[in-house]
Amino acid sequence: MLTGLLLFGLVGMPPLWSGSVIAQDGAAAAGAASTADEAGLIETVAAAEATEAEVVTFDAADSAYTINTLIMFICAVLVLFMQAGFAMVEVGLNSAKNTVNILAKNVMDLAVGVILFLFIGFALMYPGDSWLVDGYLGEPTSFVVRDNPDAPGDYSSSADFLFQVAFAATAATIVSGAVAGRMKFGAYLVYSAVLTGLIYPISGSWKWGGGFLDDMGFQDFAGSVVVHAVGGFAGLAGAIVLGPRLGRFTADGKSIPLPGHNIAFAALGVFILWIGWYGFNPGSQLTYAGAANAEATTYIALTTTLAASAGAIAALLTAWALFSKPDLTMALNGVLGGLVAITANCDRVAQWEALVIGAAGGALVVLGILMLDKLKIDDPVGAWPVHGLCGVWGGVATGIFGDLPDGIESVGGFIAVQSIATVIICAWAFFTMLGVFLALKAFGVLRVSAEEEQAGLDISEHGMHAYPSDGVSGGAIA
Amino acid sequence: MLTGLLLFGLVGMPPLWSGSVIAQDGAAAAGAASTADEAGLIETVAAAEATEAEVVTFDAADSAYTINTLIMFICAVLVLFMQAGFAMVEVGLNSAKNTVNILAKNVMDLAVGVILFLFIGFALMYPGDSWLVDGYLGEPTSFVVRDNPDAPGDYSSSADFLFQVAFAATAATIVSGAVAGRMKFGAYLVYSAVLTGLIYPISGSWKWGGGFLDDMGFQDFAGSVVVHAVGGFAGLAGAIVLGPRLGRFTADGKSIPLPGHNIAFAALGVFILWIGWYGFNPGSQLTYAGAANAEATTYIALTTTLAASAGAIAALLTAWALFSKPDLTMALNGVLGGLVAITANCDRVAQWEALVIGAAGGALVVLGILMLDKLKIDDPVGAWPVHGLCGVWGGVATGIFGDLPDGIESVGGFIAVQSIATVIICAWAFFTMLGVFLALKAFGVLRVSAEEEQAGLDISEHGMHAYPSDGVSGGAIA
Amino acid sequence: MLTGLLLFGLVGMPPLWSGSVIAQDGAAAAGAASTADEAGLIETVAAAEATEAEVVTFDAADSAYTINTLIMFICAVLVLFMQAGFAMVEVGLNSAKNTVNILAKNVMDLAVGVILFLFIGFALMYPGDSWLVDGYLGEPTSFVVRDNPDAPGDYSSSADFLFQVAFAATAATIVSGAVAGRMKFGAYLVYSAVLTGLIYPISGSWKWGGGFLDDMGFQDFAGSVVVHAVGGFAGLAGAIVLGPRLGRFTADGKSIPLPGHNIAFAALGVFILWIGWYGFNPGSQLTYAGAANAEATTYIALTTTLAASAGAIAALLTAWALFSKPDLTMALNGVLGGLVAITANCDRVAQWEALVIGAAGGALVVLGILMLDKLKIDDPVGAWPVHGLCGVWGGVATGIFGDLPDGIESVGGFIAVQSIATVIICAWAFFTMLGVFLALKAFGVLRVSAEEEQAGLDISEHGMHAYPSDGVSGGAIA
Amino acid sequence: MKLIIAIIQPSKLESVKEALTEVEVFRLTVMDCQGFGRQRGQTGLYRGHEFSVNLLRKVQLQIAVNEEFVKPTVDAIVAGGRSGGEGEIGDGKIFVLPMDDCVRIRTGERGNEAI
Amino acid sequence: MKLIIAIIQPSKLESVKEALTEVEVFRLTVMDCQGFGRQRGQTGLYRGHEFSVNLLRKVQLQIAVNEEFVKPTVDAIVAGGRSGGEGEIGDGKIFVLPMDDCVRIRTGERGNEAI
Amino acid sequence: MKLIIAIIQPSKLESVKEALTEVEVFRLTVMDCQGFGRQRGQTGLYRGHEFSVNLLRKVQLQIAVNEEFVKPTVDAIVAGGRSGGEGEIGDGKIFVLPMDDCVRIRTGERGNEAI
Ligand SMILES: Nc1ncnc2c1ncn2[C@@H]1O[C@H](COP(=O)(O)OP(=O)(O)O)[C@@H](O)[C@H]1O
Ligand SMILES: Nc1ncnc2c1ncn2[C@@H]1O[C@H](COP(=O)(O)OP(=O)(O)O)[C@@H](O)[C@H]1O
Ligand SMILES: Nc1ncnc2c1ncn2[C@@H]1O[C@H](COP(=O)(O)OP(=O)(O)O)[C@@H](O)[C@H]1O
Repeated sequence: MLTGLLLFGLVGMPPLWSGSVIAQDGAAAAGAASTADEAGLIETVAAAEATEAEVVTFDAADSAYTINTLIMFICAVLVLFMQAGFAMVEVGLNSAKNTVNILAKNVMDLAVGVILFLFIGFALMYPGDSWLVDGYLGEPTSFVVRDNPDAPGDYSSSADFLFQVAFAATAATIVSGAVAGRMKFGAYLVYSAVLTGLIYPISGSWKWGGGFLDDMGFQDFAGSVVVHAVGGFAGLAGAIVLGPRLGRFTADGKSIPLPGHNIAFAALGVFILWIGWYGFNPGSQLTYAGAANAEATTYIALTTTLAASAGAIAALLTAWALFSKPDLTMALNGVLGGLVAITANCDRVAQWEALVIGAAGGALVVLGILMLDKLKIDDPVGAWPVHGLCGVWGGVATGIFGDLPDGIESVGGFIAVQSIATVIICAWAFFTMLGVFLALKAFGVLRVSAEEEQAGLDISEHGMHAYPSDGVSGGAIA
Repeated sequence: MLTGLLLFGLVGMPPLWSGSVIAQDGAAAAGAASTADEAGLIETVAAAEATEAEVVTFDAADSAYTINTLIMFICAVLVLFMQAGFAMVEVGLNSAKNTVNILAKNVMDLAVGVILFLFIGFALMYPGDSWLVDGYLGEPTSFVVRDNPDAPGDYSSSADFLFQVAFAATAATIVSGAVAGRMKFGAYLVYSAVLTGLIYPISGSWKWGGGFLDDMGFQDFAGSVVVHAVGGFAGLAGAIVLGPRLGRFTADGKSIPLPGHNIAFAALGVFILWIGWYGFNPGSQLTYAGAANAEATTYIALTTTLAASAGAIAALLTAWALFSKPDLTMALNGVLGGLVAITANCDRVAQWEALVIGAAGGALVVLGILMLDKLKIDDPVGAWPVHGLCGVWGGVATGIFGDLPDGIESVGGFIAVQSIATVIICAWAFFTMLGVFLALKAFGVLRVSAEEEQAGLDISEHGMHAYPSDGVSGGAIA
Repeated sequence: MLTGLLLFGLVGMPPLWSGSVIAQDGAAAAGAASTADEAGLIETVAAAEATEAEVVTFDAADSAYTINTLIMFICAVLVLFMQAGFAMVEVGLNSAKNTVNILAKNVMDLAVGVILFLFIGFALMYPGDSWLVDGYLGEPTSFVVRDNPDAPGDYSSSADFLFQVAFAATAATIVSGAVAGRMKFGAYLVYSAVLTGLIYPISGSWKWGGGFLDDMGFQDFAGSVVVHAVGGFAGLAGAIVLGPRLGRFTADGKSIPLPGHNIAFAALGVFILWIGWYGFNPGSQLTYAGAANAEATTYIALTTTLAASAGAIAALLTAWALFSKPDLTMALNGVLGGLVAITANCDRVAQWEALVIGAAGGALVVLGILMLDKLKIDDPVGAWPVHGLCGVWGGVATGIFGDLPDGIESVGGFIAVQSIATVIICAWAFFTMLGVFLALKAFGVLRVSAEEEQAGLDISEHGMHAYPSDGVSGGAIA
Repeated sequence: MKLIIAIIQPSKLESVKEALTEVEVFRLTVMDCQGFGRQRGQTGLYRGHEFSVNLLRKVQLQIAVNEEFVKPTVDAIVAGGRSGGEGEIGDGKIFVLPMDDCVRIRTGERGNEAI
Repeated sequence: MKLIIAIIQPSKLESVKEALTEVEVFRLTVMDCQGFGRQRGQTGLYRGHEFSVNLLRKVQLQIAVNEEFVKPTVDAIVAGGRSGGEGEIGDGKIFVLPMDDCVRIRTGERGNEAI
Repeated sequence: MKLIIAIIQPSKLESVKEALTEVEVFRLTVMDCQGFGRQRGQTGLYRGHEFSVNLLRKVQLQIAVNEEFVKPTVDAIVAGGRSGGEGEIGDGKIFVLPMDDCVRIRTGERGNEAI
């Protein structure tokens, strides 16, 4: 009997999921296994050498690692799907003549972002113990280091990279909307590389890499500030340096709206972004195994949903009150504003607080759009109101409503910390990117000529129409 | 040795996934942990106080809770994605001039639905033991009650809410298609609030809340009747009260089709709905942990796929036979018809039965569309044929083909139960919503004026074109 | 104490996830449970009869089965989502007048594929031990056999079927793009049935079914060759037999591009495909439970992402260098080329190797498109360059860069095996489908008349416009 | 022979076509166009920002008729195209142009027969 | 100077352009339009519901020519625009309008030179 | 009365409208069209494959004016529509057609008053 139990401890448990490395490709299993080999993840051996209690612990870790890794992977896929959402929103809210250009920017900032984050950004953002300037600047290294087999950690570093690079790509692509319709494609590629390779990961490291803002007690669960405000303020810098699109403001300063050419695309994009946000926020729990984590993950999804809904309603009502028509584009931006605002605090607010935060985000978006209009800054899709302004609101709202983190005693203190850190990050993003855009401008490579802009970036930058007509396409389209 | 085993029992096991509450935001981990604290989900303590057997049981429950919660969350995301699918189908099958209106309805019925379901619907639908009228009407309460830490249950209540609210939003949004092109936007918001706040959850409680239909032995696995038929019959009521769109039937009663303006959007929408249905049906298994559950979940996905495919083929062939051309919009509706029909019984039919049920659904859709045409009821997207008629078919088909549930002895008896319950739910949805629509009509707020309808709801209700042309947009679009 | 431990072994453990078969439909739980009954998956009984060690082993298997089944299901959903991506890419890159036809083909090849794969393909492809001609031709049987309760295996056969049928549908739908704009709809349905019912599963069995190519040591992790090259070469056969679209080449042999009518749809499609590929490649790990598997799954997602990004960049730069404009459609095809190329070897290459393989894929796509143009073969969406050419490259690249599988000693030997097997599969797909297309041509049912082609397949084959104008729709669209 | 060009509200297309049918004018050609005229009523709303819509959607009809049909055709367009009893700004214009010849492509017929 | 307006089948655009090139008419303006005429053939199908398509897609050509080009231009359009040997209903119409003047915007040239 | 038909570059629509406003021509009708003329410059690129764009996007203006407005209108279009100082190929054409009558649908007014 006792022997049986021993067997159970020493032999019975270890095969928990052991060996079953199969793969579509029967033979490739060997390959995968050899991978596992390299990684030294052979539990049986490890188990046999361990004491009973350790064996069990190891298996528990293995099981948690599995769940965490796989769910993080799924969340990363959802966040990557947001790229499609951003592309559709931006396409829909801009002129038909700039469609190809916007799509090219969105595809390429993801591709370029992945490469830059692989070679430098990921290490800069998560320096671990390797700081060049402690708490401020990480040491750059390249490639994803695969897991140490003896201590697999909480989740695979590959899943982590995917999840994080999707965030970096989000920050980058936000800017695309703000500079649409007038920026040279080459300049955009340069901007995009700088943002995902340097600007975003450096400020990111201050918080998520465990840098000085993290030490201050700053809280930003999934990146209202670290991701969205960075993108929003970088976009603002771009919109200012570029100046408005031709015809956007008359000589005597009147604002002329240039309506988006396909609101159905814009709405589809917002639905996709809403869906993708279920990877963004709940995924940021990072560990999902165990009841406490699983519950927290889904509670985060709940607050996220509530804020999005409240944002939509608040933006629609605000617009309805102000302009006497229920403006759909405002409701769409309101959804996004609510989502951005809850992103920092989705883990630490009550349900009614989520409603308040989201509703305020929705209303702020409308006001932010009007404000930019007054300031004669041309941000075609409302990137700053949505991501910049609501990002800031999300950061501050965390202080106002969020449960106090360890080490901070008062709500006032929490608000102060949140506000200071938010200002620091926004200023960093704004001023560094202002420099980049001004440099591009100085080199004369920032903005297309008036003629090219009038003709549309599609034909002038890419030689292609997004929706060629009959004639242009030689009668192929009837 | 014994001590080791004890240790194993008392100390070794508990750390199964314990403590690893990390979060994107290193510091927020504390927050999340404190959340867990509040929820009392600290396994270590709980475990230490428990007896050995209990410890193990608890861990198993913890593990099952984790899997159930996370998979339910993913399924909820898939079901929420269906909102994008509905929006695209409805946009595509309607006039361009009503696009903004349709999108606004789809975005807002989700937003409004979430809030209403949070404040009243969820409690009405799942009263547990708190019935106002036992088996007929639950007691309304607000907000999601987070899990009791001592008995976390099968899955998190947040995940449950998300999953259920996505179903409620589905029921609501079905109606949008049936009333497209002529209903006032404000009236739609009112309708939507009533449906998700009251009508849907009340009839839902009769079955899924454990009410009187459930007691009767009525089976509706994922809601052919509870969700789809409710939406379909509510839509029918709306279509009848509103009357057809201008020009849909000539003075002498001829039917004039008003073709949808973008079939590509419609097809994209159907693909998205098909995908979303993998959350809808398999997700309704509710518990996925353990081989039996996992197997059942995927078998449900299999029958769902077979019915969708059979529905597409049957609808295409029926249309081809009747009209001598393979009508794509019929095939698209056939996919949905097959999916709706299998929804009630995807868990309890054989593969060939799934094919028969789906094919019949596909054929029924075609006949239903023709029937409405004969009756001069104008349902622009075929909401009633797809969701109403096939919902009824799904309910009845469960009786014909489904494995008998406990307590029902004969197929005849099963068919009777299914039919009665189906009629009750459809009548409830139809007559209550008929009342709502008639009331809105009496107040003169239901339908837009002929002039506004002719101009399109986009410009008359929202002041916006979905696809503004060159001129309208001041030359911005070329 | 001992008794307690015994209880633990005999009674305590078994309830691990036992019994909690709940279902949305309270009462249906019984149904599901009865299903479980039939399947004999009642752990309690099994457990009670087993020895202690076995009990534990069983639970570990149960747990792994659960994870594997559920994650495979999610991956299958992602792969099925690719159907929407293919539809959008093909629609976008073709004329507006063929939109309905393309969508009808995409919807119906999935529906028909599911049925054919159910009745014959699945068994042909995975014969297990039931070969008609050993290693070359499996024995056809129909329907999915549900899991043997006593040995549930690694994952549910339902999940397996879904995952595999999604692959079959992918192979089929690739061809749709190559033959767009001129093939009769009925002929397409016939082709589609032959490919998913016979051609694809037979060559598939040679590798994934454990046939002669598998014995040779051929490696194709997720199907660069088995899936993509089969689709690409079948498409090539179709494009050749059909001949180019009217007006695609002038009488004197000049190539006239016929631009796609909606590049936004094309880009949306590529984003969706990119996302779907996270089901395609990582999902092909097949077992995900356990740290080694989970890590491998996400590492595969990483190499997949790197190759897609490198493909986009390489294609864009190649096009930019050759034509002096950054051609978006090339970057889009480059993403796909990179993805196809990494599909065979995503599990067995280093990160820098993934970058090289993807970049080469991206460049190859551009060259392949130019080559077809020179050869006057009209492949409207570049199905052969993307799936055929990059599929071959993926197969060969596996030999060049991939870790050696067991039984192959040298890189040279590996390259030889890969090349031979790749040629065999491509030749099989090309020549069998050439036969099918020639037969359809001989019966005069392959290509529409010139008049019908000019008018567009939408109106001539389906009697419907995808985007009817104002007038056509009787003033409904304004 | 005259070529009558009429610019009308899109929403009046059906009623104009009906009115034309009544005077036995069955053939016409329709085009989308944008009009810039005295009408300024329509306000668009975009991103919470009202604007007066500059060019308005209109529909143009082109109808080739023989002399005796000019008056009934013009009258029918006026009758079918006027909003309400009094007409509204934006209801449009009719231009009557002289036409030298008309050819039916199908048959090659010319002149009054071919209209 | 005349302005020739031709309404043709969209599918004949290429062959008409070729025919015009042969008679050395290189300049023209093309617009999409919908025609309502004797042709009623096309049946649309929508949601399992056939209907006769009311307004049909056509293409309109506008060609300004000097007098001596009128006949060759009209003949070329008829030749290129006719379906099959006998023509079909729906092949369209050609209208010849008198034109007072023509101006080339680039140079400001006027009259016959500017065509 | 004349009907002035002008085919201009789409990018010149605004400047032409401004020039017209200056000579107090406030009413016009705008249509999208494609032009086929001497201009051949634009190269399209599709799938790594350059091609000369055959028909080019243009905008057509139709303006009905009384005699005394013909010259100022034509001059304004030339001024607003010409690219740079010298004009470029593709800048377009203006056609002046005689017009017999004009009717305001709203009021039924006719002739010079109705323009
Ligand atoms: N002189 C004109 N030349 C060309 N188009 C005109 C002219 N006058 C009116 N239109 C067309 O008719 C439409 C209706 O014009 P509107 O100014 O409302 O007419 P009204 O003269 O009745 O005020 C305009 O939008 C424009 O398209
Ligand atoms: N009198 C007319 N005025 C304006 N357009 C016309 C006229 N007659 C024919 N058309 C145009 O020519 C197209 C072809 O006309 P159809 O009736 O088929 O000619 P047919 O006289 O040969 O029967 C019509 O769809 C319409 O666009
Ligand atoms: N004779 C004509 N008839 C009809 N349209 C013309 C004619 N000449 C020019 N156009 C239109 O004007 C546009 C500009 O023509 P283009 O050949 O560039 O003029 P140019 O005579 O200055 O070279 C053309 O694309 C065409 O739409």
